[in-house]
Amino acid sequence: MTATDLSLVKHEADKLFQRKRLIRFAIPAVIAVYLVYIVFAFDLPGLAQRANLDNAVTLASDSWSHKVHVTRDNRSGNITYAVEGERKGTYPEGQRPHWVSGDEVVTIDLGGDHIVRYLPENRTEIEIPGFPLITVQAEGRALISNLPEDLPDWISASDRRIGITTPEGRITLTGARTEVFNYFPGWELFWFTLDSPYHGQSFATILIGERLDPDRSNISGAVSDWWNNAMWRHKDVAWAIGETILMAFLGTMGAAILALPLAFLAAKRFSPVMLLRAATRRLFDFVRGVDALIWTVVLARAFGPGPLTGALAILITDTGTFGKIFSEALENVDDKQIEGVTSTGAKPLQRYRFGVIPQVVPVLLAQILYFLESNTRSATIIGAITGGGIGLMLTQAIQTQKDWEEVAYYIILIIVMVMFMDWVSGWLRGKLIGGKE
Amino acid sequence: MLHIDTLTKRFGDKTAVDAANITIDRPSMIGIIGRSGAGKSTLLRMINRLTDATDGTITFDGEEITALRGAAKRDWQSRCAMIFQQFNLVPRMDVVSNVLHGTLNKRSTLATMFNLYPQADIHKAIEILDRLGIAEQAPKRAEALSGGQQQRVAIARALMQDPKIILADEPIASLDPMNAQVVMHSLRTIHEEDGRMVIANLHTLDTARRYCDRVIGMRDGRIVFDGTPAQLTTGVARDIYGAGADFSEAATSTEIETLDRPGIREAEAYV
Amino acid sequence: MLHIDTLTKRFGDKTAVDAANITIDRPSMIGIIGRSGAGKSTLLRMINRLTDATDGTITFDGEEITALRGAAKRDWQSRCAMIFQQFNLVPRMDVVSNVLHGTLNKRSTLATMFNLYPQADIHKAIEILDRLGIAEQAPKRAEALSGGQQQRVAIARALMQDPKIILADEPIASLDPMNAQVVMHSLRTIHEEDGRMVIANLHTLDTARRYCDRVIGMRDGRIVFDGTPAQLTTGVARDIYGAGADFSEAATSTEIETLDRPGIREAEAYV
Amino acid sequence: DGITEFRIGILGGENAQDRMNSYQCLADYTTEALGVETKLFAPADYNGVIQGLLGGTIDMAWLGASAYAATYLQDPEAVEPVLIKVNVDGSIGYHSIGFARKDSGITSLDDMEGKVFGFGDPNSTSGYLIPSIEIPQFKDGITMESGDYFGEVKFTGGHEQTIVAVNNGDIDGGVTWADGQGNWEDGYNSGALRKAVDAGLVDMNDLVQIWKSNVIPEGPIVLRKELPADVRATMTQLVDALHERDPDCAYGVAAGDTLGFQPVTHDTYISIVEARKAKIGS
Amino acid sequence: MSDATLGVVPQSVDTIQSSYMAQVQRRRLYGGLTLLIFFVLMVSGFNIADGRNAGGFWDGLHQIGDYPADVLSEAWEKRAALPGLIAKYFPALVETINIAAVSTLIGAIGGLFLSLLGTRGLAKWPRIIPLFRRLSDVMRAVPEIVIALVLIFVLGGGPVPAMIAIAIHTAGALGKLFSEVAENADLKPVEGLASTGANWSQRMLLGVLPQVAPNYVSYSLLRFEINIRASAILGFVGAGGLGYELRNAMAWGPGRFDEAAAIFILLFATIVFFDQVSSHYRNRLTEGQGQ
Ligand SMILES: Nc1ncnc2c1ncn2[C@@H]1O[C@H](COP(=O)(O)OP(=O)(O)OP(=O)(O)O)[C@@H](O)[C@H]1O
Ligand SMILES: Nc1ncnc2c1ncn2[C@@H]1O[C@H](COP(=O)(O)OP(=O)(O)OP(=O)(O)O)[C@@H](O)[C@H]1O
Ligand SMILES: [Mg+2]
Ligand SMILES: [Mg+2]
Repeated sequence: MTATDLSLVKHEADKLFQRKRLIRFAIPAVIAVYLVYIVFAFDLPGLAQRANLDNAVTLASDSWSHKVHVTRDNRSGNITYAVEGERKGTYPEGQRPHWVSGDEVVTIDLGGDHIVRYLPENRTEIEIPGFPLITVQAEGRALISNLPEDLPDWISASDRRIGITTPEGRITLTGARTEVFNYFPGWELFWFTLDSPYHGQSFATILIGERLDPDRSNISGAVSDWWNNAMWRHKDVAWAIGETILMAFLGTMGAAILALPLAFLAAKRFSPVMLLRAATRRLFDFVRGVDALIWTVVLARAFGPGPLTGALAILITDTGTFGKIFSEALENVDDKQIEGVTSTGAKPLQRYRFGVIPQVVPVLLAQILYFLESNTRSATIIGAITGGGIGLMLTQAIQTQKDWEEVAYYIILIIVMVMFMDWVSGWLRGKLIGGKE
Repeated sequence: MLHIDTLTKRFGDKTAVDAANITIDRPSMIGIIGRSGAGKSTLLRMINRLTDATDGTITFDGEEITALRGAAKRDWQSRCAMIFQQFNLVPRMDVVSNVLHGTLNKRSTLATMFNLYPQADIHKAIEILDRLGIAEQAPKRAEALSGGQQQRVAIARALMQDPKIILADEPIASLDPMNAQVVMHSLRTIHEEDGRMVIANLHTLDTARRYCDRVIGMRDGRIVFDGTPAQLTTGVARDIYGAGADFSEAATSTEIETLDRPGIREAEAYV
Repeated sequence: MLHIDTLTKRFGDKTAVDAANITIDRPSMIGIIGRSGAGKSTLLRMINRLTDATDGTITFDGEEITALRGAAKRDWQSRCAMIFQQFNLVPRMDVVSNVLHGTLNKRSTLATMFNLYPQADIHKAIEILDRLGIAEQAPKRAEALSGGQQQRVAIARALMQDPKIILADEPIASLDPMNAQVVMHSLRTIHEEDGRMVIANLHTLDTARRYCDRVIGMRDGRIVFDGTPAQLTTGVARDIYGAGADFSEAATSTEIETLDRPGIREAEAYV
Repeated sequence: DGITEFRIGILGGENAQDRMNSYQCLADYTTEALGVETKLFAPADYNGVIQGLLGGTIDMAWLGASAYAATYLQDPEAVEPVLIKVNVDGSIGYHSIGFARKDSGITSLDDMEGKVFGFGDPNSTSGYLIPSIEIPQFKDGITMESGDYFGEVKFTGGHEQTIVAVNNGDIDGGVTWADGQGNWEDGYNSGALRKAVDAGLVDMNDLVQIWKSNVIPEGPIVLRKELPADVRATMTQLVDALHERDPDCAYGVAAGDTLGFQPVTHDTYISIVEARKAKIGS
Repeated sequence: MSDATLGVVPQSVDTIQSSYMAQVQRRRLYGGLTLLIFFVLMVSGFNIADGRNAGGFWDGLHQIGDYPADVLSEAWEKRAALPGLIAKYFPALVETINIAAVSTLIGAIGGLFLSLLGTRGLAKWPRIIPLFRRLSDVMRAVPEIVIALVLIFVLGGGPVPAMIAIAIHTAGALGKLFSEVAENADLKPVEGLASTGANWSQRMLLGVLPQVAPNYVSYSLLRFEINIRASAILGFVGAGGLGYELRNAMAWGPGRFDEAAAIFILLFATIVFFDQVSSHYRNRLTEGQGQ
């Protein structure tokens, strides 16, 4: 190549790279500009300012720990002990946690030398290492305390309410009541509630030890008490998961059964009437576009809340989706097989059964099974919004904003459920499509 | 028996078959030759009623085939089996099921929906397969078979129909010479032993000459030759194929014996 | 310079390279021959550090190559270019970009992302392409080039690395004789003009004899021959290839001159 | 014409948490009294219960006053209010409470001009209907349109969300419900604030009350009018007597200490219905 | 099993017949059982669902049009206001689309890394491939609403929780699809780049991305379609956008059905519009690709 040719090639290459650089810069630049717009449209700076990290901490720590409330009603002087402060978690009469002692003066040992004493006459003493002894007296609505003027930020105090937050636990005092929250790791009462004889027993004791409840054998008693646990409601949870999977199953399979014949109507080669074809397709687009959630709302009037409504909503939406996918699969079937069957004098249904179905079944099955898994997720969402299944339990648990351990539990269950359905669908796919017709 | 009268088929302004007249009065083995696009397939498809004729009639034993509708038409199709170049089997189903499709017309729709066939039919299917030498393939999926075996399955399906006529649309065009011979031999045997009429579209002159009692030549939709293999001289063949003087018969041959002839390799490249 | 000491590579219980010892003390052009599976590729891949050795060391100018990790390893790779049988270019990218990939080790990911190659590099890439006679192809996509051209692009990429060593793993095995000659010629020229060390795996004896200063023969992972082309007699070659008395050199030849020899077509079928 | 099953719709919203569980005893009593299977349903929001009552798929429910009005307005013949909860002090009402963060300096609606104001659920009486009518009466110039008096008016979705949003500073002020009994610093005796305090979500020292509505009647327990008269009578009697019969169950059903239930008629809710009608018109 | 003997020794027709009959019997049995199980599951499933539903299926069937009729009749009465309402809710629509777009973008980038790090032959750290695979499985398994609800608690309502929730799910879902594509990528260019001393990101950027880009973009578009729905749905739980407005309007009931109708029209039109546009581009992207 001559020198001039070469410099020409070089020049061309320079231009080429200029162009390429421009494109390479342009794409990230467009994305960046869009993201900047989003930062302002979604008000991210404001959000960062407002985001409540305390909530996040509460949530995170609550999800793997539980607290026991020790509450003194300042009017009656009664002291109650309750896990999570719930009636169902209340210690039976005469029982109390081992870290509480004393009769006249009730001493609550929070651990780490943090000690709270409930004294007579609605007085309270709080010992916190490295801080002077705090004494509080409740007088009607008001509180009289020895707290100094400038307080550390873990104490919030007014003359009506004092809140103390320490790593060992939390203490709140108002005129009406004094309450101590002691935190412990773990999901308390997950197996048995306090009123069950099996609470606090080891696994071995229940399995091979002496009969704990004279009326029942240990194993059946334990299973039944666990199943009916009022705090964790294992029975309801199991039903809820069952309902969710049921919605997904009925919806998906029902949709597949409905969509198959309709797909023939929408496929060009099986449905010569253009108008019918177009109408069917628009119907598919419509039911698909409306979305399952809205169908649930529409159907709720007719069928009321419950899993059937959710299943029908999934069914309607997926009839559209399947209809579209199936009719595309039908468009692509191979004519030769149909013709072969036709040439024997087969009746129309037989023609479809042997000429078409064997060809589309693998595609159809794969799609149906894939949707079975993804509909388990949809069913969770539908349940959360219109009632039923594990989704609703989750929304409720989140709305009460205190049972974060339940929230965590449900989230784990949901993930396990979806992954299980994923596995089932993969397994079935292998079994059904891999095997013979 | 079979009487075809000014049968015409037009696709738009293209006339695929142009006023064809054929009369066949006893079960014979007939070869139809002609180059690609001559209308051979269309003719066969009209006989089987896979395609409707534009004009003219087909009559079989006094019954007007072209007028049949619905169940009567399907009944005719069950009496008139068809074999295709691409076998047209259901590849995902096993061989016996494919053969059993030959009985679909006689069985109730409901039973067949669930793949339920009488045991007698199943036994008969396997006997037919045995007759064609592929009984051992019975439980395999059709797609697992070689081309020649698949075509024999298609013939078995045709036999299962117990038809009066077997139509074969280029049955050996997708096969290698070895398999082609086996398939043509089977068709001939069926014709001779069962006395069924066989009409086969053939791409190659020598196959037609060797296996058929009568050869029909088509060109551009019209029937330009109808006679015995002996009457089918090279000159006639040139006419049928519209070829020039350089026309060599070998160019259309797939006979195994010709394989050893010099120049055959190059020749096959044109087929 | 390059010192390979009891280098061993095992894949499971298969020993691909078995205690290989090679010492190369000046930049020479070395051919490695041996039949398929002898371990030639594995040896080269270990030198380039694409594969980790199981045992033994490779030392280059006193530096232990086998001990390098992370950035130091990549730095070594940039000094030790590799050419592959299948070219291993990025097919969807243009030729210049493919050549510029030789400089990747010197560039940051960010710079690569935005195609920020210095103009000097771009020009140098084109000069290298020109030296290999394919400057006109510069703006084309690599996949649009013929095999021989693609291999020259791969060589250009190697040169762009400005390496001390060029490893070539059967650089001509996917090429026709004409292109094979061009590529081998380029490698030889690079060796002679630039004084770079070239180590090439070769399938064919005559190529090794013709272009290399030194030939190493491998069999079943072991080095069974190391000498000058002159020492590589047909008897030695038989040993290397484990062939019987019917071994014909032509069976491994891709030389253009041999093309006209009778029987060459059949011979090539065995290559 | 008898019935084959009896379906109770539960909507805590303003009251309960573990609703199904608390209502199980009531369901058992119902089965016993009616001799048919009793089912409990807990739709996620008011609208679910309203749709159920209108569609005839739910027979009995405890509605909020506004939700009752919504049902009544869509079909006056659908349901009939029968009972109302009586608080421990004998009252049958509660309040909508406006509140804000103390450190925002807001102490009354006067300070809310140009600020962001949050409602709860559109079907909530105390979270939307009553405040949206009473707040504009606070002084001239207040409307519930975004950008008029308030900078923006939002729905947070529910009482809990409103409290969190105010506490987080997402919105400057909001409304929620409380019985108005007891002390502010406890979050009153019952209500959404009290629950948040008990959960440790908010510190009442951080919040101030900026507004309080007139007393709002508790929502009614309603029965579908199409039910046979004897079924309605039995159910009314059953719930009415629940407090004496099984105080624990009554505690669960009413979601707290009460004096039980007392009969109520549509008349109690006329003003609420009018309020809601007015909102539709606007 | 009978296959093993087939073809070795010629069998008599009788043995073939009987062994085939046995096979047919077996197949019928399995087929029948499968069908029966499916049928029983469907029927009993329907009955359980029907039983646990407030209203029965057959009782409710005739009422199915009641709610839409209420909505439509009110919307029709106030049809004059519809255009105004549509304009009013347009910003909410933009927010919904933005949520979907950003989360698809972020999710696709996340899925890209998950797929590259979780594919054999490409992974930077081959030992922890299973970790990335499980990670994307878990991310895929979490329904968006779960994350959204939790985040709403921490961050307050608005588009950001929805965006994060959808992005996480999208990353998991695309990670799986992407790695199926990446598994089929040609490794030769990657090796070629490795031999020049290119680092991992350069190898991925130049060696893998050009190969997989069309498929990746096509899958991302499909995901964008899905995410528009998801972002509308999350509005129902307070995540802003059109879903939030729709929920408020529907929850209020009569009096706002015209708004509900307007929002619904917007939502429906948007979904259908992006459906069509994206399937058009997806076809274009994948058509020149051989398969
Ligand atoms: N369905 C159809 N629509 C339109 N034209 C058709 C159709 N089928 C056949 N034709 C045309 O009719 C003519 C005859 O076709 P036919 O298939 O019968 O020829 P052939 O002799 O079987 O040729 P080949 O050897 O290629 O199979 C051809 O020109 C073909 O293009
Ligand atoms: N990644 C691997 N995993 C397992 N075994 C391998 C691997 N790479 C190579 N081998 C084995 O190591 C032995 C040597 O292979 P190598 O590719 O080095 O031979 P070669 O001389 O280059 O042969 P060829 O001419 O076929 O390229 C062969 O038996 C091969 O099967
Ligand atoms: Mg033809
Ligand atoms: Mg090799």
